Amino acid sequence: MNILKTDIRWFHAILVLVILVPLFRPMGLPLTITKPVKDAYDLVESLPKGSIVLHANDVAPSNEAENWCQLLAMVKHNVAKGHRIILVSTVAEGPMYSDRIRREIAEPAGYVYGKDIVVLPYRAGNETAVTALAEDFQGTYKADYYGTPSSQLPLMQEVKSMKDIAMVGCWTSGDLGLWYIRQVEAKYRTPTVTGIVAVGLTLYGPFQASGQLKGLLLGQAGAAEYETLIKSPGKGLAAMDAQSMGHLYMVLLIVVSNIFYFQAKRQSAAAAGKGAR
Amino acid sequence: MDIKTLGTWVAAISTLSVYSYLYKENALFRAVEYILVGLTTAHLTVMGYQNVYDVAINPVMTGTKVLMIVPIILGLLLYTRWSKHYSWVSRIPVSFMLTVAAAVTITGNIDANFMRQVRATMVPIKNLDTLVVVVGTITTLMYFFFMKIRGGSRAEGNGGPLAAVIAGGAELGRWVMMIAFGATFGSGVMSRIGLFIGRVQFLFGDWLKLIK
Amino acid sequence: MIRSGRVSIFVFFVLFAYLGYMAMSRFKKSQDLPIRRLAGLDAIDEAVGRITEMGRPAAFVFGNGTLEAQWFAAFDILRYCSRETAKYNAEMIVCNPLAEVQPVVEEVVRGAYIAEGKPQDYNPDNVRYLSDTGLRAAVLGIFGREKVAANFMFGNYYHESVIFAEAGNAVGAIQISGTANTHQIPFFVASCDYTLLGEEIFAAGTYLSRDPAQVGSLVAQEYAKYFAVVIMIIGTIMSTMGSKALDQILGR
Amino acid sequence: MSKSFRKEFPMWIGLVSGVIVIVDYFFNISILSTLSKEIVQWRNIVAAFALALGVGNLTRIHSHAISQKKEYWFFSILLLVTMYGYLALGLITTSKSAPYRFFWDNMFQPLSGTWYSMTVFYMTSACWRAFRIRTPQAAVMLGAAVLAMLGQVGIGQIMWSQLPAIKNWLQGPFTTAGMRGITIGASLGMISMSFRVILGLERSHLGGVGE
Repeated sequence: MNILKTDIRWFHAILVLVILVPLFRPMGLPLTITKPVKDAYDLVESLPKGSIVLHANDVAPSNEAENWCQLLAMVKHNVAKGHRIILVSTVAEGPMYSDRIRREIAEPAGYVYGKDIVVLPYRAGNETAVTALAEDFQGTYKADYYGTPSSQLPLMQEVKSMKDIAMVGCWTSGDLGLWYIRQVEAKYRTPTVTGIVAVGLTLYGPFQASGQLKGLLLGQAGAAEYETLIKSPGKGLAAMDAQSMGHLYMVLLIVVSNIFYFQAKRQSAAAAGKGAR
Repeated sequence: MDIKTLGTWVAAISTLSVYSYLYKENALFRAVEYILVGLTTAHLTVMGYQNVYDVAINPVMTGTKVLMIVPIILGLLLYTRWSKHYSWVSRIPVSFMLTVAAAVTITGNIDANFMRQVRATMVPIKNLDTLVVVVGTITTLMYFFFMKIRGGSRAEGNGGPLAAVIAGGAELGRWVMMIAFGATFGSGVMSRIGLFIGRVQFLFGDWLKLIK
Repeated sequence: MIRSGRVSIFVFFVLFAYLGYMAMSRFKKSQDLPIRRLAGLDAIDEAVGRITEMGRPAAFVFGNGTLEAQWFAAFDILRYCSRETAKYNAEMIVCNPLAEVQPVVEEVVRGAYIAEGKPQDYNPDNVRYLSDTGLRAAVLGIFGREKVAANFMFGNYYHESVIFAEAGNAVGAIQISGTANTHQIPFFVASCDYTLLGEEIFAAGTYLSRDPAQVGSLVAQEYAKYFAVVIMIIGTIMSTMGSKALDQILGR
Repeated sequence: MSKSFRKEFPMWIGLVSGVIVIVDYFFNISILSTLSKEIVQWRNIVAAFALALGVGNLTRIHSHAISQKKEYWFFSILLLVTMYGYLALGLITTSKSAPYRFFWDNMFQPLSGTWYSMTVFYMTSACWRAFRIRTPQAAVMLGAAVLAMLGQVGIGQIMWSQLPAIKNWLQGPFTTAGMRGITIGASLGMISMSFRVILGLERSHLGGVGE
């Protein structure tokens, strides 16, 4: 039997088990809080009650598993500290997630729509959309996501420029954070934090190192660390043991397949040697 | 059954149909595949229409920005594609879309991905890390020298000292890239497992209520 | 007048264009192609040979990202693949996630059939618009049902790279890929038979077409890379010695 | 109209708009700046019109499939019904209505999320199949992948406390260097490719027949 030709579906089935078991029976593996996450936490912690926080919410189904729990963790922290929240998006799906934040977190905590939280509609144009809102916030959003004119929303009236924003959070799998660094942080010095998917480290690491980003949440691990800091365990923390086991499984697959590969190669080399004699 | 429960069931069945492909391509999967293509196309079109309405049609109708008639006309010209005689007219908007995308690519790349990257590499060499960055970047770039000077030196041994340096650099660059690829592959695993955990949490939490 | 911070880029851009123009006119005279062969391109011919032999179709799948230069490079490669498949009467299914380039994709494939003198063989049903999210599902479905024997993946790739590459492998397709998105290259390198890395996808079009304008700009790119290497070496030496002068000049 | 006009005119429209955007990038001329902003926005609007071409393409392919009773023609009916049904729903009730949201929340969103999550299975098969030590370079890639994977999760920290540091080192300087080298090269390819498109030297999209 050649194990290298095993039906790949067996490995898929094992993977499901490897992920499922720790979700049912958490093992409590250690979690180190990384500095960029602590920095983000400290920033939110330092803002006074009533500060206006702008969340650029580019959560979509593709990055939901990673960015959504990050954003939730930080919004919970904002709500606990009494910060007022404005949500904007440059992806079409974003406002639908922002709407969930209003319904599921803000309003149950006693937030009043229009006064403490505002959900703004999606704006196309990527970086140009960010430039536009940075240059003329009220002009860019004449109405909110639900069609209410901004003039009727007290919170919108307070934001004259990006200087009125105490902090920007960018939640994305792509370049969104870079646009805010270039268009908002660089021009108005608004403290900016970013939550990105795990593969995004290469993209954002340099900006975190240079101080242009005040904090960085990386993948589910970033969310889990933040949840630990705010002492509100959520989906991010629940996932960490499963992450460990999944990683271990993949490493084992690589190692084991190579052991069998070399064994097979030695055998065929030996067989060829015999044939030559 | 209330609407929320119905929704969860629809979502759960859709999720499982997709995973069924991992076992075998089957009728349930096929149904979901075709539905998804239809649904996405419709969704994009609805969103596109609303965007066009807000940004162009409405301002033209109310007279606040009559200039927006230009993209509307260009957009409508696209549909001449469906006519036999006038289909060449659709090349006007197509050419417009492509060249503007090209121009935006240039402005987006020339500074951020070329000049700034070059400048970011000019760091003082203080430790091993900075040495790796500088040497690694330069040698990786050497891997992308396409002119024959490089091939000449290695294959035929007739390239002279410059070609030998470039060939050596390119070889080193390949090693650096391989480390980068491995590390990136590794960090990708976390995202991918994360996505799957998200679905598992939905199936066993929101749907079956077996995990909290 | 000139925006601050963009003086040096402007000078670079003008020089870049000028060098490209010079190289283009030189190539028009000499017809001597100065670039090395890329391994992945021979594989395209090999793959088309294989699908013809096996009587199974090929698939050409674009990446899911927005319209930018990688798409144009993919169009060039698509044109070559279409001409090859047209030449050998093979079938190729083109999977496109982006509506705004659908007319272009159709023109490229149709043009390839006309160029091969077989306009009657062009089947518009094989050039399929599948929408961005729909693409993933539909490509897996097409792989599974049509049992594609070759799979070409080029362009602005994201997440989907590893799905398509491994699913293509599962149905036994020979796979050739290329993208400049650094976060996806590793998955292609691991899973595909041949991968064009980064700039190679742009060079591929040049090699395939031997078009003077393309050769010219490739030569200009080559000079720009020499420039970058030299600048980086000098700049690093200067900054190690404590001078930021070069960095400041380039930042003008 | 003459054949060359049909070819040249679209090219000139493209050339002029492309040049405006580029000149505006380098020079601060207020009229160009306004125009360039408009052009970029116009492009997005034109692109939105193109979505209907996608609808047209799908309609043609699937009505063929249905009328010719091709294999799987039944699924083509499903596709067309879904597409036109959802389109009508969205255009009549807008995307904010409850019925529209129901399908978006419970079909589009989970389906799309599930698609992304499929990657993990294909990663598994890539790990099993693709990472073979055939060459020394493949060994290096494999080693980096394994260290990076173990270094980013709790279990790796238990196995060896230095793993996170090694992971950071691999994902730091090495990844920066390798990816930056590729980015610099690729950006040049992108610039010259785009430049050719603007100048009309790259024109397969303008009805070029591969001449």
